Amino acid sequence: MTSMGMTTPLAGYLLVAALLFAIGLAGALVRRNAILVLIGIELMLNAANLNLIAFWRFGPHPEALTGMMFALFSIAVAAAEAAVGLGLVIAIHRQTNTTELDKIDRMKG
Amino acid sequence: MNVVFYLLAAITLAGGLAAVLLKHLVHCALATTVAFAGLALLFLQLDAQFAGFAQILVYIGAVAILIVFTILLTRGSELPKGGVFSRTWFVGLVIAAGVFAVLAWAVLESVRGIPQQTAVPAVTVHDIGNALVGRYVLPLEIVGLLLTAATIGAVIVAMHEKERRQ
Amino acid sequence: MQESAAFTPQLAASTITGILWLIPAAPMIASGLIALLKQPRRKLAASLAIGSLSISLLLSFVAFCHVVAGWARGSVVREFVNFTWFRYGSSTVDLGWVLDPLAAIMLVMVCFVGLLIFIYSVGYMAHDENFTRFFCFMSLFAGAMLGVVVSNSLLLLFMCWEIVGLTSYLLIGFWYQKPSAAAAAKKAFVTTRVGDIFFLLGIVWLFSQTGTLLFYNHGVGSLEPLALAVLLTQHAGLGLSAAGAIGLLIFAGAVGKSGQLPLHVWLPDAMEGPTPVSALIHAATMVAAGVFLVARVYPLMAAGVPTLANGGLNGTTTALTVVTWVGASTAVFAALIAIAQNDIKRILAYSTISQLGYMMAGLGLGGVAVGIFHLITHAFFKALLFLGAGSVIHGCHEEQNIRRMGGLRSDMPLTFVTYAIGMLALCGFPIFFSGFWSKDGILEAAQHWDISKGPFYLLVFGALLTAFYMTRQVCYVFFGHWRGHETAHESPRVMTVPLAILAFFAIALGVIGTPAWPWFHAFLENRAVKFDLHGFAEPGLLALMLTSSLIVFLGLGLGWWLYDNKSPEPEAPDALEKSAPLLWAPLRDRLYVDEIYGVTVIAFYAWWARVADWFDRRIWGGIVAAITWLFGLWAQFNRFLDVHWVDGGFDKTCEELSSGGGLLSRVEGGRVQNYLRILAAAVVALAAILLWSSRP
Amino acid sequence: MATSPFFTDLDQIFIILRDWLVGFLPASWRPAACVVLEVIIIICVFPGLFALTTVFERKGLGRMQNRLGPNRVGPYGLFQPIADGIKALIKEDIVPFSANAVVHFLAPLSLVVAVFMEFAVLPMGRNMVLVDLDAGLLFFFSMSVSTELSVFMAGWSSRNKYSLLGAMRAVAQMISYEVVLLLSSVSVVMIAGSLSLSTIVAAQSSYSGIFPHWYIFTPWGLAGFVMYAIAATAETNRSPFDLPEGESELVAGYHTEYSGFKFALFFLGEYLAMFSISGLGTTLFLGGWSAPLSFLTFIPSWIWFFSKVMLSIFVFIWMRGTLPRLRQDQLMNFAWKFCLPYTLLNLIVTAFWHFMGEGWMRWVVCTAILAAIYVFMGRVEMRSEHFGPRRYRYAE
Repeated sequence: MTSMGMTTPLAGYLLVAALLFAIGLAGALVRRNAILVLIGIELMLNAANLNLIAFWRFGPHPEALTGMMFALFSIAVAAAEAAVGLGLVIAIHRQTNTTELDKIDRMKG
Repeated sequence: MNVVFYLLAAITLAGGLAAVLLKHLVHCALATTVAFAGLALLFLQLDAQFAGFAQILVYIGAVAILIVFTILLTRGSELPKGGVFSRTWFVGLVIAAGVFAVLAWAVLESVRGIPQQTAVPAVTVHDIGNALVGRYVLPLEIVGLLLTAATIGAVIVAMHEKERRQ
Repeated sequence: MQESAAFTPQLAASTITGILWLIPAAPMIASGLIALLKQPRRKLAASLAIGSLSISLLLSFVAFCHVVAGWARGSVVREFVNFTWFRYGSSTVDLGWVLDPLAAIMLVMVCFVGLLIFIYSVGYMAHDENFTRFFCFMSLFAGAMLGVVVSNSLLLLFMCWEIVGLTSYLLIGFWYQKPSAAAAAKKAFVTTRVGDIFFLLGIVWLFSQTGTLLFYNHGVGSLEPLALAVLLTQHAGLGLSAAGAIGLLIFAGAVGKSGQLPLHVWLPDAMEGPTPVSALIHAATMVAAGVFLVARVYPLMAAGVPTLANGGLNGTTTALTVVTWVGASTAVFAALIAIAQNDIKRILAYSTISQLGYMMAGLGLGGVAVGIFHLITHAFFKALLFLGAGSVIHGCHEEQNIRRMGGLRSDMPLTFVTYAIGMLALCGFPIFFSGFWSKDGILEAAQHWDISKGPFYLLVFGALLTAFYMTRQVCYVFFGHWRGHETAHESPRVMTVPLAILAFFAIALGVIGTPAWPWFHAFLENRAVKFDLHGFAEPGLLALMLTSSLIVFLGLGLGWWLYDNKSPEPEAPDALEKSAPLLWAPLRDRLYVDEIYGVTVIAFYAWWARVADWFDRRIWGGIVAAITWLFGLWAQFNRFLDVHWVDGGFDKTCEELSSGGGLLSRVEGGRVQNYLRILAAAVVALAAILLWSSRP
Repeated sequence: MATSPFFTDLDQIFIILRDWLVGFLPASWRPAACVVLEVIIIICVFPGLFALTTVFERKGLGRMQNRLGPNRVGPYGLFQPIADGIKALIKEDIVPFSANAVVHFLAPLSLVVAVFMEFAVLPMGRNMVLVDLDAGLLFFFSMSVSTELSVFMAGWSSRNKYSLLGAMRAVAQMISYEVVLLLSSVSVVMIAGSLSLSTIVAAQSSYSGIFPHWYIFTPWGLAGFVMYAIAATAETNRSPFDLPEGESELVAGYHTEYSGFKFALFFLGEYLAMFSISGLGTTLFLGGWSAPLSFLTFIPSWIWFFSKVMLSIFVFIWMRGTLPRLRQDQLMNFAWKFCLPYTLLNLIVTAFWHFMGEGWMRWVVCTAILAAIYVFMGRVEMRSEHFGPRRYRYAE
């Protein structure tokens, strides 16, 4: 285990973030409900935030606050994304009476 | 690396997994909340107080509520008939696993260059405030604009169109 | 104080001069605001217009008092504010505004008369659906006119001048649904444009010679000695100096705007507009702009002749001689036509032309003060007459033909009294009316003119005619018995009150210009004034006054003798027609000026248009057709190539592409998650490649 | 200020007691023990206060409604809460058949936990704060928003339309007023320059003459406090904003299906939220633990803090006894169309205050602006008020 680099805390956080990202992606890719896809995307964004914070904490210049700021802005953007995304889901539900992505395939080539 | 970290990581990942796997949408949303809370605690563990509290405020206070509202407004709290996973779920799973594999590989490959444990950064909320309205003031303004636009956009998208009057 | 005391020009601009721009700006801003209003916001529109003009009037009064105070202290008030509009190369184009006696008097007159007419319009236009538009235009007009008055730059003056022209066009054609109004508007616009072209030429010439268009600018303005001296050294031929030639070009602009002889044709037609417009624009202010312009550039015209102590000139210039003759002949010409007209407003229009002729002649003969004094008095009594005419028309249910009126004396007593006052002022009824004094000033100047006695006789004859046609009109309208269809009624208070005020001024204004107390002349020419009955004792003056009074009485008597209470039926021939049919016909047909223009200028243009048309069709059209044919041939050839060569290959390619696209479109299944999967897989692949290749 | 050692000791009596108690333990355990002790104290004191308040409220309401209120258990009915508590504990715990048992169980628990967390950053007296966080205010708010989810969980898991409707109402209302609450607090943060609550109290604990420098005694502070008080009332679902549990429409809102101890937990959570939000308001605007007049500083700081909180609680009760309930659309309109713009403008006024410097000028300007905005907005709102049928555009 030590040879795998788990001695550095940063690697641990990065791996957790990677796993969370993969879980979020899996959610976005395998669930049928649009809301769940959005939840998956939120998880992915959060994983990215974890990365940013971890890099900030263990980076060479934490006092520059770059990673922290990135994470804060990312949180704000994620909030905006959630609002618009969920608004779209509601609008789509009103149009098609479903939130299942398999059934919403009117825009095809 | 200590017990607290493992515990928090486990909570977060369990929350995430539950969010993806549970059948009931509301349960998924609540599980997501658990993941969010776990992440916030991880942030605290990383000495990022401000980010951690902001995470709770925004994700648990706003995003989670938004999600459950949406679930209720789209009648998502009723169980779907044809299963919760899409027909080709296997493909998605493989791709997600691939993503994790690549990411983990990247992390483990570069593990030698990763910095070791460092001292706790002495960053106060005051510093963050100064940075926000100093060096990062432009992004801050842009995010403000973005949030305004997103709010208006979300309201307009979700709003009922008025009945056309003749 | 000595009359020849050296006046020190006061240069420092005072506060009122600093804000002088507000006077034209206020109505203009109001106009802009009114333009934004909806149609039903009548009250707001009217109050905006009237309020803004009241502000202007107030400021004008302050400016006037400032000038009078300065004059009383013995200094020439000529304050100006100049600024650079833009510069190109080393030249600058400056604009600015000026406050001097001329501008001050004009400001007060324009604002005052304008305000009364605005108030009157509220009543007159009450039933018009485009009430707000009307006030928008009127305000714009007032602002532009005030701009003309205050501007210290020929360029700024020209801009305002053109806005004035534009509003005149808009207001004449206000009832554009009437074809005659639309035609009159076009006619007015085109005719004045003829004069404006000369005006513009004059401006350009002046700029090229002096490098500035400012009137006054600390000694280097174009009307100041330095520039005049330069201009005098240039000779333009025909015995004219450059100053005189430029002055004449500018005068051509004034001819257009003031309806002087060759270009007068638009003014009678302009009576198609609403009556307040006729009163404001075509009697009191706009047409006076031409006279004002000549007065403003008077130094140009008079350049080279030494000024006498009393403000007159020692001798005259060619330019002023031209002005005099044009004015005098216009005065008689228009008065002749006015005799045989039947439209109440048309008579007044010709009368206006005639009086403008008097003003021009006054300027040419006796200088600024003589002409401008007549301008001011005329503005009041002509506005009064027009508004009275408007009241009559209003009361007679939009009837304009004087043959169909009659007996209104008892139906509209207030209108009658005020109208009679205006008429007497216009005729120059002795002693009590302002017209007498201002007209007498002109006649006196004509009598003393060295060059010729012709203008004097013309002007005296014109005075006779004036008295005659006004008597005819009043007899037809107010005496005799009613010949119209519906009974007339008196106009509302909002219309009659301005009439009364104007009537008061039509009488009272004479006081400031009598020979005994020539306040007005002294004010304009920066002399001291004192009350002195010896003013009447000047040689020949009393005789002249007597003569002109006799002339007036003769005209009045002649008119009364011919028309008095007879009130003939509308279709019956006129009294004068019966006695002198040969004289009547050409007068009725306005001395055929329009017809002459029709067979000369307009016919020429029509012919030229036909020639151009023929050229277009035959020559250019032929060339174009030939080119078209050539291209058509080339296109045929190309088409052949296209169809048989290019298309074949293209079709094949397209088929291949579309079948390939069909395959690819399966991927584009409309399922978001499929896209996401492809995206993620691609990212994974790319990241893997990147990592693999960057391995140490 | 020279006060006698007795009063100083009285002021710090809890600190001294804690240190004495912890002194029995080995040095390495002491910090952890301190925290545990303080947590225990908080967990004991506030429920005790809650018990006291319930009887206080019932008796107070009784007097306002011209009746006696509880007076059977113990002297003056003072033991009524004990009786209530025993009843709640021994009652059968009913879970509806179709309810979502886990969530149903977790809801009251998470609510109470989140509310208790809020007390961690409140300075209840000089040096009396559990954790003096640098971002204390942020922590407080992040905890208080977490309760919204608990409310939703309770309402949704009960499988009862009244519960669900009540929960949705509650969440919508809490989110709306949360914004106002936060923004009105931000003006204090702008002036104090810190998110740490003890710094904010310290900034208010000086005096000019005998008068304190509380933020409520400034134009923006008064406006902010009024907004804060309104938002706090709504945030705690108290009358006149108690629509989520409006018994005439929704039986009892989101805790309709709760009984026994779980219901007691909800009840507790609600009152604790009231305490905490009053405590925060006290800290932000009323000078926290500082004395209202300079010569009263000898009275221990914690007495001041708790008396201010209890005063706020009394005002809550008073309002409940006085004001009628609002309608849902009025409630939301009021939050978004009046409170939110007004607090936003208050922020600008606060900035004016900050940048205008000392002097009477800023008093005049800020007061004038705020009053003008208040009058103007009030008029505009009143004008556009149509008492027609309700319309729902966002949710059906």
